[in-house]
Formats: sequence, structure tokens, C-alpha cells
Amino acid sequence: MTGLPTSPLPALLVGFPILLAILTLFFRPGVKALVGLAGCLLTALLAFIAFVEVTQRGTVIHTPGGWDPPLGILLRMDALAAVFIGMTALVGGFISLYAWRYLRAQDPATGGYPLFWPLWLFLWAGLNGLFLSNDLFNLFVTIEVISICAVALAVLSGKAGALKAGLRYLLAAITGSMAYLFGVALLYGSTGTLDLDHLGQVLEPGTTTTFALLVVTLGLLIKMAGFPFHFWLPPAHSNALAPVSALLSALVVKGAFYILLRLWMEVFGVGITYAAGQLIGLAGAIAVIWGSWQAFMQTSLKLLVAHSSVAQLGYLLMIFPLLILPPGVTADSADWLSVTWTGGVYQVISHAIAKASFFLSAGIVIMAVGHDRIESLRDLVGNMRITSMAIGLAGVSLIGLPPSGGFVGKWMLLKGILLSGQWWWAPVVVAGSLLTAGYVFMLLRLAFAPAREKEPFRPVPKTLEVVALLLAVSSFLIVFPADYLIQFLENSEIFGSGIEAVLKGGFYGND
Amino acid sequence: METYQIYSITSGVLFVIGMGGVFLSKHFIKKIIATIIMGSGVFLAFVSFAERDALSFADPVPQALVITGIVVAVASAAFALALARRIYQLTGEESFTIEK
Amino acid sequence: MSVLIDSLLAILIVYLALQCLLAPRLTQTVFLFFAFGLALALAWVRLGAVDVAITEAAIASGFLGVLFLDALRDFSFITSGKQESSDAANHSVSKKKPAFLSLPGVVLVLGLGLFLLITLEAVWKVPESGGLTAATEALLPESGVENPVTAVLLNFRAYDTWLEMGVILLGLLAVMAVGGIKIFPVHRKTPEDPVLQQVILFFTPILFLFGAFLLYFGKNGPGGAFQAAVLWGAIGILLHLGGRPVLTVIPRWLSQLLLIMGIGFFLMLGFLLLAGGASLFEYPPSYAGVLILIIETLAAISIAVTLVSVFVHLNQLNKEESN
Amino acid sequence: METTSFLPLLILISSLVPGIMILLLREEQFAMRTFLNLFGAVAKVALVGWVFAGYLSGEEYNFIFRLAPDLTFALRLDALGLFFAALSSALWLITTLYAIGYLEGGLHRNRFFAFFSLCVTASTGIALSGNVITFFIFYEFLTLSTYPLVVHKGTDEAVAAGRTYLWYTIGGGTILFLGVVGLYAVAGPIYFGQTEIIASLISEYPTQLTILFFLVLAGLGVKAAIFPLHGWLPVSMVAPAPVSALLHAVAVVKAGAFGIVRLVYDVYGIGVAEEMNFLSVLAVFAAFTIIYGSVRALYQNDFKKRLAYSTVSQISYIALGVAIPGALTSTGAIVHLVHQGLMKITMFFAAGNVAETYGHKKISELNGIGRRMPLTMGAFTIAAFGMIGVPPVAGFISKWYLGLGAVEAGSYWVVLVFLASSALNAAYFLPIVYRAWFCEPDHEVVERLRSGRLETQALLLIPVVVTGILSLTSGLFAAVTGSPLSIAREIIEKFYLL
Amino acid sequence: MTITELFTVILLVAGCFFFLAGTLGVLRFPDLFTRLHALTKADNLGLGFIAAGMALHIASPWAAIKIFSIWLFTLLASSTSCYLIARFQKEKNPPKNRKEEG
Repeated sequence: MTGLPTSPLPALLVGFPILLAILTLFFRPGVKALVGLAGCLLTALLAFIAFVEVTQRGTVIHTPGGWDPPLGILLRMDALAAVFIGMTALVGGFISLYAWRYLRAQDPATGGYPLFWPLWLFLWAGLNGLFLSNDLFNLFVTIEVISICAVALAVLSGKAGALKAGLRYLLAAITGSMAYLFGVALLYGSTGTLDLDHLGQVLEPGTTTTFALLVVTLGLLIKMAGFPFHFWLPPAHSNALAPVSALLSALVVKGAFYILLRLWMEVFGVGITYAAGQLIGLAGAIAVIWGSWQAFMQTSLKLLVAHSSVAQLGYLLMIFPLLILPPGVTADSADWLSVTWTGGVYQVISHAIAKASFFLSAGIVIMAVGHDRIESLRDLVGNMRITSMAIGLAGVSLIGLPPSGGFVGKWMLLKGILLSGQWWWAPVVVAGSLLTAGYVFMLLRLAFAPAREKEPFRPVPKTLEVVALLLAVSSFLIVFPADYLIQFLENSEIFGSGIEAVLKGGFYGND
Repeated sequence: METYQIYSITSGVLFVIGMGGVFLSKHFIKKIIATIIMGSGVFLAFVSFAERDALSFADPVPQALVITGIVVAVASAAFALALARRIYQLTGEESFTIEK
Repeated sequence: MSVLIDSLLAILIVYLALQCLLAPRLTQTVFLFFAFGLALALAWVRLGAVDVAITEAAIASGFLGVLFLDALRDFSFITSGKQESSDAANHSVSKKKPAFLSLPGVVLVLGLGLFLLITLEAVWKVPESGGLTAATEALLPESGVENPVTAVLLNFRAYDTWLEMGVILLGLLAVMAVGGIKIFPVHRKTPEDPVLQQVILFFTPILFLFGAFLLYFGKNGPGGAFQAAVLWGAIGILLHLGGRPVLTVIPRWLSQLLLIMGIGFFLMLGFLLLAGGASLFEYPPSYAGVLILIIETLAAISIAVTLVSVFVHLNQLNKEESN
Repeated sequence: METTSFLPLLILISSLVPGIMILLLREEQFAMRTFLNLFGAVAKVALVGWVFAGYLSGEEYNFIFRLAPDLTFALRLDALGLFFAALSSALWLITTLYAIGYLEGGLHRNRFFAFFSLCVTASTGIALSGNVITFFIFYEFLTLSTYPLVVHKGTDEAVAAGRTYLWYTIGGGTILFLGVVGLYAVAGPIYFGQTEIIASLISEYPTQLTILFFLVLAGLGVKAAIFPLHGWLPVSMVAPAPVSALLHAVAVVKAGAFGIVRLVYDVYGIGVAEEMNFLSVLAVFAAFTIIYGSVRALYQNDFKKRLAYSTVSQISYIALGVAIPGALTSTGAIVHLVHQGLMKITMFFAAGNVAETYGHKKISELNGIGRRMPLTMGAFTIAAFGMIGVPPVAGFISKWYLGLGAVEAGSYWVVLVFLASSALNAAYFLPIVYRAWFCEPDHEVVERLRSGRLETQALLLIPVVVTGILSLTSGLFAAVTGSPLSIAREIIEKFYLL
Repeated sequence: MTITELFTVILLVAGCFFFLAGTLGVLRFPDLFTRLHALTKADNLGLGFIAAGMALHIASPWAAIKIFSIWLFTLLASSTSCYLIARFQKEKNPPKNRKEEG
């Protein structure tokens, strides 16, 4: 590729976790967990090294096999990829620690779900691969790796409910992948290339292009549980083991969002229409309201948190209409664009951290009281101070109250909405925040309420509580590097050509 | 009509049949098979585009992609099948009961 | 003439797909699925994609079909009493009141029809040329193999293929996660029917040789690791069904090694190349041919072992409790 | 603007860090907790005093940290902010003392004092914030840190009150959020005092800026308990007395009122606000709230509830003062921030003492209580006279300035409102005073009078006496330099209208 | 038309006839056993004819061997599976008409 520095790090980021994953297969269950945990921590370390590398050297690339695109595959680690990889490492690292202790406590007989470790490492590799990939088909392979791992992890408990939810999830995921791949086939048929950069240059508007982009988007929407396709998410996320729920909510669904963002910013300057953007925004808006309302109505803790994920993903969908100007309109300044997409990315990070903490805390509560009815939270403050703090902080971040990370995310989203002139999304954000506050404070209210009948809280390993709290605190601490991260993303100029195309009116500009 | 177009049209039909099948079929096995049919449509699209400007050979890239894709689809389907069978074993259910 | 054949084949494929989904009995669905796979394989031969045809026939139709067939034991044979009622409930499409006559059904079918039209419009408008044929042809001599598909799979896009091996391994891990069974169940079947035994013994060397042939000549002609792996996997499956579960007699570590050998070697090679300053999977051109052959061989063994294990796990899924 | 000082940050930390540390303490670590509490409170008063002195001698204190592009966390000291900071830090010290006595032997004291500290952190943060977004951050932080205090008792009633409180404040916060983001989208980052930004944009975006003004106003109006957004205030009476004192006098309603002052004077500027007729709308709502609150207070038999409705009414004095343009009304509004705080905190302390010592919560049970608790009820009486506007208590000064200003501005109807309100104030406060001093004590009280000691424990008594005296002296010595009034006048003269 | 072509056509037609017969049998026969019978016997024969026809048509010894081995393998596989299916069915529920005859 043109003059960008190469680095072996992208290859290592994918290869290393897989190497560890296959190594873990050789060990006895107990040792497997240790090796797996060590592997996770090493992977996290590697990811941080990679992040620093990008901050130092800017975008680095790697071409496996040494073949340049379009024939070969390009791995490109730019600021966006680095941020996502860093997020995965941060959240993943904490969850690994939690999982190590949690699984042992849950299932001492078989050594704590030994399959968790190879699957999680594979999942990690898949996520890294997805963030790095610059090739449409390679993206398909990585999302398949992710889907299979995710579903396998989700059914790890082996309970009937989890299996059913898992099958639903898997079928949705396969359908999504196939829809995505159909779009890729059409794009390849039209352009003869799979490389994203190349595609952005040669793609021409037309029925095929528009249809392909829509099918790709549809597939990815199914994968990220966008509104009408959210049906699989709540059962799958709520039936999984706590660390798995955290992984699924915090990281897995974000993979599809990442591709969608990349494609919309880099490739879809031509071909996607204003109406399509509005439609996706509408889906997001409905998801925000519907998901929050559903969360509010739940009586089971994990279902509540899972529905909240549907709503929070809705916010992410709402950035897509803002990326497209109405027909016939051009713009001189891309202020609103950079606010919108960097805000979206920031929202992803803050949601990942907060939601992971939320799920981990829910896992602790369930472990302590033995069931996951919301009532179990009664007098939590009196019994488990650390966990109640974690739930409180994570909840506040989800609502988007200052000074949490969620606040900065919502701030930027709302600003993007107002700057883009599409003010009609603003009430949705407000209503969503209120509903979120509704269910978060419903939980907190119970946590403060005195216990009715004396239900004993079983003691829970301190490690778990501390990890959940650390994550919750992180969801506030990420406010401090917010400026740096956003500048880092903005200055990287990754979407330069895409933004230019949008400013010129995209599809309409070419007519 | 070129040869590739016959098959690319077929691919579109298969894709839609498969997609409809995933949503409309009830039995687990049929849903799984529907995903395979959907996938077949996708692969047929790739391969039909490969054929259109064959030199000494048809475009090998889509062929390679399809081989990869088939294997991936089979792996997912095998997993789905395992889930379906286990669910049947545990609950005796062969399709998703209407649940909210 | 050729248009006629292609059109007939296309219609057959669509018909089989529809029938497969609409068939009232699950058995019919599965057998129609076999037929669908074979028809599709023919289509691929017609499109000049022989490698894909072999893969389709071997993996998608063959292996997967066998898995479905095996699953039928659960769903329609073993619980024959239950199957009656569920059959009636599940397949009302063809009997009683057709589901697509209800209002949501009509909306859905209309929606699908509309979607189909748009899809066809989009597919129809795909330009008549474009692709990477020329690019591949230009670089083929550097790849170390002569079959362009193998070149793309194991050299130009080796990274994809490597990840795909991971997916296969993951498929096994996922199946294991469902059943919660050990890597190789030590379940031994009682020796089966003598006729079956003899036939299996007869087929074993033939399948092995044919697999090796596909593997070796995959460099130059159609064939390669995946196709060979399925044939070798078939040996394992047959032996298992015939009451000789080969994989359970070898030590655990060895079977695990066999499983990960392909992806593991591939990755270690990649890391070695990285350490040497090259890119991941950037083979030195003079050794490319040899390396690809080694990788393919190891991968074929691993995939074969994986497929057998997947089959065995699925096959054993419902025996665990009954035993 | 460029000089960076960590002093404002230090003022926040002086209560933030003790708060977090207390959260980590064990319940029985009484000495440590009390030490942290008092250390934080004293340190804060000292720091504010130091900064105040520095400010008077012309020093500037700024602390700026960028969170995201044009999302800047800025602490900046100006006269108005310092005034409010001084009020909250001083009253916090007194309230802390009172709370230590009040909660002795109670449950969950760690939690209580931790959030108590966080709450004051938030209110000083509001005082010191240098721009709209920082104000908003602390405004929301205040909501969060007061919630656990409101539900502290954990009874169903308290939890229900907490829910009402949250719905109102979170709702208000969200609307405020929308307004703030809108302001940023239209006008870019706005530091307090940069009224020229809005002034230059008002002709270009009149509709947007009008909508935004009322969004922000509605958001602030919730905490300031302006009708019809006042519903949370009477309900959250169930909280312990020090919390009520905090809600009514130091932090929450004051934050709302202070925000309105900031919005009108420092963001939109009085000129724009007047020109666009924003102020008359505000004035109508405030005037209505004054009367409404007083009338509702008349009908309450619950002691604290009556006080609560009185707050609803009194806080709107500030809003009304802001809404009538003119130096006198502005001075009255700002000085009422302090005066109302002093008087209302006295009243709540007194109510708390009565409830704590006797368990009496109804006004009808207060017969003869003055003989039993002369000091407490004495302080209460002073405060009540102040509220009615009897000279020379503090309340008179505020009302005088407000009324004079209204006359000057020609808004005679406002004078009528003040007069009516004063009459109503008298009508609901004087019966309490009468009962306390002149009615025959109930049998039960007499019983206890014989057996028990006079008054209540010192930690509860001292604060009420101190604030009672302060209410009197700040009125009596209003003309002296350094009195709240003199400072308020200085603020107005130096920075606002004239 | 050469004599080889003639033979090819005759063989293919014969093969098709047997396939047709086999298919008819599967459709019309009453139970599994008779259907199996029709399927394996007739189809194997039909395939044999077609294989022979194709071998004649291509007229290369290598191809002939390949085609022959395909036929052989199919023969082996289909007879074995026919046998297995029949045995499975017999164990599950023995044929009725057979009993009546006996």
C-alpha cells in the first residue's frame, strides 16, 4: 500500500490469541483456566502495545502473504481500529479476570467451563481481526468467527433456555452474515475488488450498488440487533453466564457496528440514500424507546440489562442518518460529521465499559441470592456495598449523567443531531435518557429499600466485586482521556475521502 | 442471456427463498437448511460472476471465497444442528414456541 | 442448447430448494437437500468452478447431509409417536389451512416477492465484466502452484484460509460446548453388521487414496485440502459407524495434536516468517510450492479429524443420557 | 482566563475526598468519620475565605480541563459564585455539626455522611463553575448525590419520595441537557459572563434561542421549585431534618435559583432577556408560585410540609427579583439567596429538634413547646418573623429591596404580590409561634417537662441558635461592610446592570 | 450414424428405461421393502447401462476404467445401504405382507 509503514503487530494481534486458544486445548481444565487467563492478559498487553504504536507512528499496515490488494488482504491499524482494539483489551482484560474467578465458583466440578477459554481467545482474535481488516470478505470470515464463538459461549451453561436462545441467535447471525455476503458478492460483481479503499474509489452509483449496500447494512443490522431484528438479543444475553453476557453486550455487537461505520463513512458516500439513513435512524429511535421501555418492564435483572443493550444500540444506529445530507444539499464544513462519528465511537466505548460492569454486577447479585428476580436487589446497599456502588456508577453512565463517559457520548450525539439540523432525533435522546433513568433508579431504589423477608446473601468472592467496581469506575475515568481520544480519531483523517464525498452530497452530487 | 446471468438470477431467487425460509419455516432443521439455501444463493452469485469473463480459467478469487464460505457455512450449520438436537433432547421442542 | 440445459438446471435447483422447505416430512426435506446439493454441484461444473463443485458435493451436500440424516434419528424416527403430531403442527403449509393465506402471511409473502424483484433487478444490472482473473493470472507463476484456486486459497488469500481453519475448529468446539462432552467420547459401539464391515474395509483404502490424489493434484488441477479432508473424514465416519471408533484408540494428546496441527503449523510458519522480517504467510517464492503442500497435507488431516469429531459428537449427543 | 489555579479544585476536593473516604469506612469508625467530616467542612470554609480575600484583592482563579472538543470543564471564580460558595460552605459546616448530633446512633451513617459531602461538593461546584457545561455537570451531580439522602430512611414513604424526587430532577436535568447542548450547538462554548455571544446571535437565531432559553429555564425551574415543577419538594420532606435543611437552604433549590440568576445575567444577559420578553414570562410564573406556595402552606398541618411549601414560595422571590429588571430587585434577589437560606435552615433545624426530642411532627401538637425548648423556638420565631418580613430580621431587607425595585420599575402588581405573600406568610407562621409560646402545653409535654432536661442536646441546639442569630444580625447589620447585603450590592454594582 | 453411436444410444435408452422403471416402483410400490427393491435393482442396472453407453461414447480405456469403477462403487454403496435400511426397518417393525405369505 501507498507508503504507510508496515508493522507485524496486526498479524500478531490476530495470530497470538489463536495460538493461545489452541494451546489451551492441551491442558487439564483447571490449568486451562490459568493458561487462558494468562493468555488473555498477554493479549491485552499486546493490544496496548499496538495502541501505543499507532499513537506514535500513525496508521500501520500489514499484508499477510505479502500480496497487495486487491488480490491480497490488507490489515490496516488506524486510529479507529486502535481505539476499538484498545477498548476490547480493556474490557476484555477485566472480564477475563472476572471470568476466571466466576467460572471456578460456578462450576467447580468440571473445572469451571474449560471451553470458555479457547472460545474467548478465538473471539478476541476474531474481534481484533475484524477491527483490522480492510477486506470485505475477510470481514465476513471474522464476523463468522465472532458469531460462532459468541453463540458457543452463550450456550456454555448447557441449560435449555440458553440453548434455545443460542439457536435463535445463531440463526439470526447466519442470516445476517449471508445477507452481508450477498451484498459483498454484488459489490465484487460490480467492481471486481474487495478492498475497502479500492472499492471506495471505483464504486459507481446504480441500482446494484444501492441494493448491495442496503443488503450489507441489513445483514449487519441483524448482527447488531438493530430494531426489528433485536429479537434474538435479550434471550441470548440474559441466558448466558455473567462474563459471557458482558462480552456479548460490550464487545460482540460492536463488531457489526464497527463494520457499518467503516462502510458508511468510507464506501457508502456513493449509493446510499437519505431515506435509507432516515429509516435506520428511525429503527434506532424505536429501539431506544422500545428497548428502554421493555427494560423498565422486566422483572428479571439480566433481561433488564439485556433490553437496555437493545436501547443503547439504538443510540448507535441514530448516528447513521446524520452522516448523510438531504438530497441536493452540500456543505462546506464537516464539523457535524466529525462530532457525530467520533461521538458514536466514544459512545461505543463508554457503553462497553458500563454495560460490562452492569452485567458483571448482575452476575454477582445472582450468585449471591441465587435467582435473578429484580426483587433480589432489595437491601443490596446494606449487604454488598461494592456491588451496589458498581451498579450505581454503571447505571449513571448508562443514563448519560455527568461526569460519566456516557455523558460525553450523549453530549456529542446530541450535538451532532443539532448541528446536522436533524433536530427531530433530539427528543428521542431525551426520552431515552429519561427511560434509562427510570429503570436504573428502579434498581437503585430497590437497592436502598430494606429487605422484606430475610433472604440471605451468600458470600461472593471479593475479586468479582472489585472487578465489577473497577469497570464501573473506569466508565467515569474515561472522561479524562476523552479529549485525547476524540482528537486522536479526528486527527487521523481516516475518513477523509468519505467525508469529502458526503460534503459534496454523495450520491446526488454525482448526478 | 449469458450463462452467468441464468445462474446469477437463480442466485437471487435462492437467496430470497432461503431468507424467507429462515423466517417462515418452523422446524429447526428447516430453518437451518434455509440458511444453507440462502448461502448457496450467495455462493452461486459469486461463482456466476466469476464465470463471466473467464480467460484460460474462470476468476479464481470468487471460487476460493466460495470454498471458504461453504466451509464456514457448514461449520455454522453443524453447530446449529447440535443446538437443535440438544434442545430437542432436553425439552422435546422441534421449533421455537411463541414466546415473548 | 447450453442455455436450455442451464435454464433447466436452474429451474431444478430452485424447485428443489422450494420443495426442500415446503416438504411435509422432515425425511423428505433432508433427501431433497441432498438432491439440491448435487444439482448445485452440477451448476458449479457448468460455471467452470470444479473446485467448488467438489467442495459442495463433499462438504455441503455430503458431510452436512450426513449430519442431517443422523439428526433424523432424533426428530422423526426415534420419537415416531411424537413426530406425528409435530409433523401436523409444523407442516401445515401443505395441508389444512395454508399459513400464507393469513394476513401476516400475505404481507410477508408480498414483501418477499417485492424483495425478490428488487434483488433480481440488482443482480441483473451487475456489469458484464470485472474481477481479478487477470490479476491472478499475472501473479500465478509466483504462487508456487498451478491451480489458480489453490493459489488464491493458500497463497494470495492464505490469511482467510487460515482463519477458516479456525472456523472449522471452532465448529467442533461449539458442538462440544453444546453437548458438554469430552473431546473424544470413549463410547464404543458393539461390532456392527458383517456386510457393513466388509464394505467399509473395502472403501477405506480407496477413499484414502482418492483423498491423497485430490490433495496432491490440487496444486495443479481441481482439488485440495478441503476436498481431501472430507474424503478422509468419510473414512473416519464410516469406521465409527462400523463400530471401529478409531479416534478413541489413539492417545488424547495425539488426537488433540491432530486437531490443531493444520492451523497450528500454518500459524507457526507465519510467525517464523514474521520473525524473519517477512509478512505473515509470505512464503519465500522458491519454497512456496513445498510449503503449500505441507500445509495442505496437515490441514487436510486436521480437518478430517475435526469433521469426524463433529460427526461423532453429534452422533453421540443423544446417546449420553440413554446409556 | 489563562492563569490556572488549583485552588478552586481544592475547594471541591475538600469535600469530595472526605466523602469518598467516608464511603470506604466501616460503620463503627465514628471518630474517623467525624474527623473527616469536620476537617472537610472547616477546610472548605477556610479555603473559600482565602479565595474570597484573594478575589477582593484582584486575584483571578481559573481551572480549565478539556473533556472533549468544546466540552470544557472550567472552574472560575467571580463575585456571584463566591457569594454562593461562601453560603453553602458556611451552612454546610453548621449542618454537618447538626447532622452529627441528629443521626447519632442511626443507621447507615457512613452512607449518609458520604453523600452529604458529595452533595456539598456539587453545590460548591455549581457555585464555582465557569461555564454552562460545568454548571450542568455539577447540577446533575447534585441530583445524584442527594438521592441517597432523600431515601435515607429506607421506608416505603421515603423510597416513594425518592422516586418522585428523581422523576422531577432527572426530567429537569434531561431538559436542561437538551437546552445546554442546543446552546453549544448554536453559540459554541459559553463562559459565564460572555453575554455578548448571545447578544450577537439573537437576531440571527431568535426562535432557536428563545426555545433554548425556556428549555434551560424549565430545567432549572425544577430544582428552583417553580410552579408547576415544584411537586418534588413537599414530598421529599420525609428525609431527615439535616437533609431537608440541605435541600431547602443550602443546595438543591438554591442551585436552581442560582442557575436562573446565571442564565439571565451571565448567559443571555439582562438586555437580551428583557428585550425578548423572557423576563415577563418568568415574572408571571414566579409571582404565581409565590402566592400558590403560600396558600398551600396554609393548609398543611405537618410541620415540615408547611415549611416546604413556604420554601416553594420563598425561592420564587429570587426568581421574581431576577425577572424584574433593575438594580434594586437584583440586589434583593441575590441577597435573598443568603437570607432565605439562613432563615429556612433555622426553621428546619428547629423542626428537626422538636421532632427528635418529642416525635411531634404535626403543628397541632406544638402547644406550649416554647416553654420546653425556649432557645430552639426562639430561633424559630426570629426566622418566622424574618420570613414574614418584620424588621430588622434578614427577610425584611430582601423584601424591602425587592419591593422598592418593583416600584422603581413600575411593576406595581409585583408589590401587591409581595404584600399578599407577606400576609399569607404571617397567616401560616404566626399560628405556630402562637401555639409554641402562648398555648397551654399538652399533658404529655408537661409530663416530660417535669422529668426531662430542658432543650435538647448541644449538637442540635448550637446550630439552630447560631443560624437564628445570623438571621437576625444579617438583617440588623445589613448596612455594615461584609454583610450579605453589602456584598450583594457590590456584585450588582460591579458586574451587572449599572 | 456409426455403429458405436447406435450402440451408445441403445444403451442409454435402456439405462433410462430402467431408471424410469425404478422411479415408478418407488412411487407406486406399497411399502419400504418393495420400494427399496425397485430402487436398488432397477437403478443399478440403469446406471450400468448408462455407464456402458458413456464408456462406448468416450472410447478411451482410462475413461472406461474410471466409469466402470464409478459404477462399481455405486453398486457397492447402494446395495449396502439398501441392505442396512432394510435390516433397520425389519428390526423396528417387521413387514406385514411377508408374514401373511408365510
